[in-house]
Amino acid sequence: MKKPWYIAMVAALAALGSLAFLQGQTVDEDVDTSDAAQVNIGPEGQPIAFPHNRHAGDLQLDCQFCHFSAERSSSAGIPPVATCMGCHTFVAGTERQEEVAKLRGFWERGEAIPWNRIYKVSDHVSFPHMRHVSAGLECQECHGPVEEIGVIQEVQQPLTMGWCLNCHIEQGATRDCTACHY
Amino acid sequence: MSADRGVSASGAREGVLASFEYLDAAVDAIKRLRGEGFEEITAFSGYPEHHIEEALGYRASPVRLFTLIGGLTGAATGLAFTVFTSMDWPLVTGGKPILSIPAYVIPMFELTILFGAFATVFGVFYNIRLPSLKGDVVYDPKYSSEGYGVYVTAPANRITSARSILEEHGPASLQDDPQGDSHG
Amino acid sequence: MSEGIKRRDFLKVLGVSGAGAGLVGCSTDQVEKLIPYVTPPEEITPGVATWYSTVCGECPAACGVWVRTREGRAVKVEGNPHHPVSGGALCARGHASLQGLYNPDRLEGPVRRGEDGEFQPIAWDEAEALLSQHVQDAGSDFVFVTRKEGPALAGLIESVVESVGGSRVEYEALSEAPLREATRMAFGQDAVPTFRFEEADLIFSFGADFLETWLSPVEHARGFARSTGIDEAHEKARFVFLSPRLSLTGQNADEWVPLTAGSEGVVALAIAHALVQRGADGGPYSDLIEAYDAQAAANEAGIPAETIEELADAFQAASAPLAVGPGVAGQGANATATNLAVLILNAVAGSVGSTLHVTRSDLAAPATPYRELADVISRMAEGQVPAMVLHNVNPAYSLPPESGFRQALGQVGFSVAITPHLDETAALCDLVLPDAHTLESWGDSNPRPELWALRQPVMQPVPHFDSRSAGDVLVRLAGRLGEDLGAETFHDYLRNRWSDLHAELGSPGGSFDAFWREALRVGVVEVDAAPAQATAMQTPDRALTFDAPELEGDGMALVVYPSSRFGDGRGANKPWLQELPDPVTKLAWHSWVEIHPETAEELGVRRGDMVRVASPHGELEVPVYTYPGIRADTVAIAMGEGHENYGRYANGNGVNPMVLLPATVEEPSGTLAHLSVRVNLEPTGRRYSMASIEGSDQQYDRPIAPAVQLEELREGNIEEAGGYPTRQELQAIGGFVPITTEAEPQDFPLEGARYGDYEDSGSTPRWAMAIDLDKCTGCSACVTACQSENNVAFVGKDQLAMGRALQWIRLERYYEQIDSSQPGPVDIRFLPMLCQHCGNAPCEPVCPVYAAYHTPDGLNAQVYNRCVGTRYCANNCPYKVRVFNWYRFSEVPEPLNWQYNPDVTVRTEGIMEKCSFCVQRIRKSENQATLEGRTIGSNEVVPACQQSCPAEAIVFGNIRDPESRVYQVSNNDRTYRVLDVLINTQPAINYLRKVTFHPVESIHV
Amino acid sequence: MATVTEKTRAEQTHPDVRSHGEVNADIMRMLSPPGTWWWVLFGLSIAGIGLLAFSWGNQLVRGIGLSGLNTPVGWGAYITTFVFWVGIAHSGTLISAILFLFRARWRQSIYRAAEAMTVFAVMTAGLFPLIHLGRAWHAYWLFPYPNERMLWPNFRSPLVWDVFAVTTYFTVSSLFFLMGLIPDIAAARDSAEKGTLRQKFYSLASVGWRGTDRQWHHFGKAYLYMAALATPLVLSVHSVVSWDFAMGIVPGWHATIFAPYFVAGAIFSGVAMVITILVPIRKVFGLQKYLTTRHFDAMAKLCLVTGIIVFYAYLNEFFMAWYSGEDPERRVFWNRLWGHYWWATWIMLICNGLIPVLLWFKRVRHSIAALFTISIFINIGMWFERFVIIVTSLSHEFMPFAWGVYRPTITEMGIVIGTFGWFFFWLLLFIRLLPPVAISELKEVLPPPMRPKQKTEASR
Repeated sequence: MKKPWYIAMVAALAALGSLAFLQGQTVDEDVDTSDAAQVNIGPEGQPIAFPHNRHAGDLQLDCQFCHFSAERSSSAGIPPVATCMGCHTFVAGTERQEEVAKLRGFWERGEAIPWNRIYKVSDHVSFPHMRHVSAGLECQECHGPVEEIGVIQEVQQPLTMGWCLNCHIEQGATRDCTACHY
Repeated sequence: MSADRGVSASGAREGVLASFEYLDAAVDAIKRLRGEGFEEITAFSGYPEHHIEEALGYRASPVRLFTLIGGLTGAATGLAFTVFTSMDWPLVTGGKPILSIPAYVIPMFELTILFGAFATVFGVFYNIRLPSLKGDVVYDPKYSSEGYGVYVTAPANRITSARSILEEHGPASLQDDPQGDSHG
Repeated sequence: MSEGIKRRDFLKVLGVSGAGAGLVGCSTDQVEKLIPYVTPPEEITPGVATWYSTVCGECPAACGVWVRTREGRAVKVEGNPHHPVSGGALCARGHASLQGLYNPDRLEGPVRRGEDGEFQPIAWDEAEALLSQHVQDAGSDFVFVTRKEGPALAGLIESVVESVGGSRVEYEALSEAPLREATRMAFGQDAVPTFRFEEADLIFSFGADFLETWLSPVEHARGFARSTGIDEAHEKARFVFLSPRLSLTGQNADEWVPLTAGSEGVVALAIAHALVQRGADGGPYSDLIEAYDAQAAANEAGIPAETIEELADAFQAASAPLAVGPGVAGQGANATATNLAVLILNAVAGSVGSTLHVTRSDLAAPATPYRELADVISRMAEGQVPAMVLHNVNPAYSLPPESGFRQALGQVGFSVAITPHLDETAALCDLVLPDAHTLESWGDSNPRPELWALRQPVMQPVPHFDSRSAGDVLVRLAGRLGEDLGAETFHDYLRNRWSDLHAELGSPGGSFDAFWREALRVGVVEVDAAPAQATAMQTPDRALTFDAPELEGDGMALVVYPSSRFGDGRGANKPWLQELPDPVTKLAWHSWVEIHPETAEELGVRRGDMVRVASPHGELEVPVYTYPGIRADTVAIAMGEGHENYGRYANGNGVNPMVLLPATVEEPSGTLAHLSVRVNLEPTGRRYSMASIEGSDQQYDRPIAPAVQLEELREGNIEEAGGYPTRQELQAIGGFVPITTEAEPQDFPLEGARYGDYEDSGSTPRWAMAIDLDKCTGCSACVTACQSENNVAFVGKDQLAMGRALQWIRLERYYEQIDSSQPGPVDIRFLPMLCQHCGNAPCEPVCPVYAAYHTPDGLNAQVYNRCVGTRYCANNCPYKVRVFNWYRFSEVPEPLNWQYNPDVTVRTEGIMEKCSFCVQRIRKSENQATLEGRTIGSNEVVPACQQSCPAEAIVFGNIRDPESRVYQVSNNDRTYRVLDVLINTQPAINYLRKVTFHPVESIHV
Repeated sequence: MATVTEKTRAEQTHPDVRSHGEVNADIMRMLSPPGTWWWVLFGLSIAGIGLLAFSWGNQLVRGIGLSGLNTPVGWGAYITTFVFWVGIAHSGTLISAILFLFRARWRQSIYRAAEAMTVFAVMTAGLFPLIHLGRAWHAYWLFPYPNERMLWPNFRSPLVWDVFAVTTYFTVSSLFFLMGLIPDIAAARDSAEKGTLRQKFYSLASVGWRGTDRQWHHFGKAYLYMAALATPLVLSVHSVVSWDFAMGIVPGWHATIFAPYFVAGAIFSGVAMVITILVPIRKVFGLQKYLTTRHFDAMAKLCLVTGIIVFYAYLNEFFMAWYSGEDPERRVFWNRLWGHYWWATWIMLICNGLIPVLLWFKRVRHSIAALFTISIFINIGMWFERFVIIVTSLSHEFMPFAWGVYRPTITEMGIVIGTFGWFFFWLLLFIRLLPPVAISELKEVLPPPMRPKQKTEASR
């Protein structure tokens, strides 16, 4: 007789279920993504258009040459202006020399460079860089192919808990909550 | 009862709807009709009248199967779910085992009831073919307040005898239905 | 998680020198700034703490401390283990110095009183010019009032003052002058003796609060705990407290002799007399002693004469007795005499040279007592003081109004205050120069002849405040006055002085630069201790009256005692100290008057009733705290509260008892007599909602804080003596059988739970703690240490009164025996109650979202960001150690938030929190261990409470390791676990019973 | 078939109801446009909802600290009222399901209202777990849904049991309620005049019900199975709620008696609330024919029985506390009687223990006014029972030093009172839009119309 209505009923239930699941797959709002994936500053966002691809890519500079504390501290470290000047006192840069000029300006004014922070996990998460570096993890695993990107303006990875967990499970690292949350 | 039950004769079908004021009249009429071999009968009443059900000779309703299966599904789901989530990310609380089965009995129980109830509702609607807003069913609004209706369909050649049987029991009113396929 | 202060805000301030400072606390929706250094300070690694050694400036004891800084900000103060005074520990006030550094009420720049009488901002140079001008003009009439400072700064002040021929007054509200004077009279040494509590086996304190405020509390607490704490040989020193009121120190006594206020001297002499009768040598004081027989003294003190005889017997029997006191609270009109009497008692008992040492003192000139300030005040009042500087002193608050200081200050031509923040005195001055905080400035200290320490800035000055250290100001002032100090800055001046010292000491450690660097690194320089001298007594050079002073007025004797939290009141604007429940009364954020319950009954008042306290000199209204630890004829009020103009956290809290006191000068020491009036109490009929954390002071025979008598302990039958029989339950078959529990704290988790991450948890550490209640003095330093380490917010008076205190440690205090009517044993049990990290934690299974669970290494974890705030865990916690963020308490005014520990999440509203066993320190050590390719050591992690405990009562470590200290300490007859026998929670904290000398009535649960 | 014999009026539950048609007429009259009193009550309940919205909104913005809760007492007025409403919710399903299984003839005319009350009471109770949360916006974390963080709720926690029990209870009792409504909605549809909005609404809601034999047959069976499912459910729900407390180790909570004790209490308060609500309805709509004294008599007896069980449980608790010999346990109960909250305890004992004793007397049971008054006392008493259990126990736990006192605040009172507005809002809508008395089931207990005697020989 009139079957369609309850077929529709079952279909609706199925739809609801899958909806719930899909919702689950997406990032929850309580994961503080305002600090993570969402950060996207404009093209002129960084005070100096620092080309990672030039330094890390072409020049093959080691990441930790500038991010000096990654292997011994929970924070990777932002290079002091002095580090930049180490080279740029002599190197005026090939193209876009005006950016190097900016750098020197900061140096002469004795001013710190107000970089915009791109990579950041929520405040209730503590991420020890050194543990991951010493575990032999490549920087690119989390930071993406930095050596190919010019001015870093948005994160390459979700930086969400599930994303961290997947790696921890694959690597057999701890799943204990207080490894990151305390 | 429903048209798909009993032997349905070939040819055009007609129907008769009789309204009775009194319960026993309606019941007797139904018995007579069935005695005469009229199987396609629909009775209307404003409340569940077991005399009519007896007269129509109902047997157990299949709804109970829906309930049973629903309940069992619920219990299984409850157990599987609680166990799976506990193993998925094992965390010790209060020095208790990862699998604290006694605690899981409660979600199991609640899901049993929940699924059982849903299945029952689904079952009843399925069995009575509702919801249906089909307007062409022979029906008289007054049945929901008082009186009883007996609607019988038969091949054109036998419909007159059905009408006479109904008349014998003194219906309050009698009306013909040329379609004869209007069983609810 | 926290909308307020985000941990990573600290990164933003990396280059405080640069633009970073302004960016702290910018909300999250903005793109966050990363501010690198322009040139990197070599010792700083972002994310890694840097430690600086310096000297605590919160009280004259001058403890050596280490300050932990992160990205250039001081976040934690800890005792410097190399420093003999602090010995690695620190008191609550020391911890709270950070809130002085980051206090939002600090002056933002120099201000001058304008025509309209309001303060107007003024440029530094202008201000300094103004200062030097007036000093110049004032010439010999110039007065410089300062508190007790380190040698260098004191010397600098001296030379500045001398350069114009002015006079310098050093004023400390809490003065040890009487002790000093008595020592001079008795031993001919202008010195403060050192007391070796550690070596004593019998301690008499005549009201000296040596665990709270008296001289050097942290040092004393350590020595006291070491001697009175039971040792392996089951030996422990005995402590008798003779005073009308039980202070926190008194609450730690084994016996209490509640004598009348002021009669300490005669009792001390009577005991000495009894000793002489027993054959001791009275020395030059024999005749004096003769005059004081037990009966007379007993009558005066209101105690039985036998008591004095018994005390004398005990003192004689003791191998290393020690008598100390009186404290500031006991400083009456006979303060010097009383001190002298106690010194005589020590001398007669032969303690001098063993437990009490009188050594040549190289201390900077002694704090001149009130007498000289009084002279200055009279000169001020007569308008003979054209210019004066008040440096970090607050006489307008800490002197009785009768001293007339406020009015006199008005008569001063030009008054200058050098202070970090406005206070009652500065508010009356014409010019206020914001001094740098002690953690921002250079200096030195010489607490003992053989001990030198350097004070160095631990961070750039807090950028919110345009302050200059008094030293720098004075160096420049000297320059303007034409004085050549051979130094541009105080730092240079200090170096010069120290190079002289270095030469004087015979150039230890080679070059001066090396010596200097080493001094900065270690934080202390110890030179060969001068030999203890002059243990022989001299005849007194003047007659003294030892009898109890006649107290002015009628009614009950008023004891005004220094607060263990605020000292003389300088700590009052620090929320941590306001929030810290007073160790004795467990009240916070306000004042109270302590009266005996019987007295209260006579007056018809209950705890919390407002009463009017009236003395011949003034009156005030204050709520009643009924306290069994005070004589019925005595009432007591603490100093420190009742500020009018000291900042948002101090103003309007409580009362200042000084208004009740006359400005009496005690002779011969010339200090201010605190014990001098009687007061009348009169109910006002009003109630006051007291901010107390105390629910009940009784244990109701529950297995909470048991004790054992020494004899019983020695005989090994601990169960009978206040122990608990093993629990039994009635079973269908077999009748009563013992309840089976896993006995050992290392048994975690249960077999059934060994799955997943817990599979190998038999081998991982189980972090556990041991707390020796026989050592704990209840000083509450751990509470503030924890608050500072773990970003525990403060909630304020109203919230605390509602029962919403957030501290992770609650120092419970239970009365077992306490009787003020006659001398006898006193038994008060202290119990630091923090999360017990139970193996069978009741809080964990009830959490619907796994926010509370057990980690494989045995921690009871609380995942803040998962918590939804059902509060079920707190309800189900039998120890009631879980606290809840009812509001966004963590949002504090700038720059208080600079103190937040970057390693710990700042909690926002609606979240449960509790002691985490300093998990951040555990993880840090694990990370370090992993980098070094080793496993974490069993004693490697030191939580904030253990680190801070002056009594060394707390031990933390991995209890699965039999080599660990926590295992060895816990492996003791006295070990028990709170409530465990009742509810089988299997806590990870093992307490060690208190040991008493008197019988403990058995507790059956 | 054997002729249906006439009954004497005395034996009938509804002696004054003459014919089936009369029933429809009377009940449909209730659905006619409301009078002023209804608008007054409706306005009041709207105001209540406003109060609720304001207080709760304020609390959401400023923080849960607006409540009077503190460290020893983490649960207070909110959880008290939660348990109160869940308890109220129990009589409905009890009357509709359990009495249905017991074939109690007096349930027919009251069960519809009771069931509606159940649904609305659960809707009200369901608010409180949200209200009392520190971070209400994260409440959905208690539900097991697959999420990016791979986290699941803790099924060992009684609160998760609660989530399951209460949501299940709400769903099932709503289904039960709506299912039972279908034939009556059909009746309403048939009586409403064509083309009106009401008629459209009813014909939609009646999903095409015709009252055919087949429909009645399956419907009756399904109804039976639903009742069979709902019966253990109703007993389980309040047991689970009681385990929120009994699973805790708090002295005064940790008792094996709690489940039956709470279930009895729930039915006790629920029936009382049914009386409280039915008395005015009966008066206003003149339903004396359908709600006879024998109905109220039966409900009063139910109250009496459950009341006795509850009072026994009180005494039993005190005895066990003494018998346990545990000081914490003993002191909690001593404190209940003589401590800071003595007044609450005595209100509870008097309202729930003493006053119901009057129900022993037939004269009281047959006096509607007396029943109404008593039922209100019982409602008050039962609220205080939960208050006493929760607050006095928490305020006097194991650590004497941590004992504390809790005082409800304006915000809490506002929310508690506001939820009554919320509850009556739905109830008032219900009695205006849907048949508040079960027409079809009522007819089951009426004598069916039979042919006058002389015609009966037709059936041989």
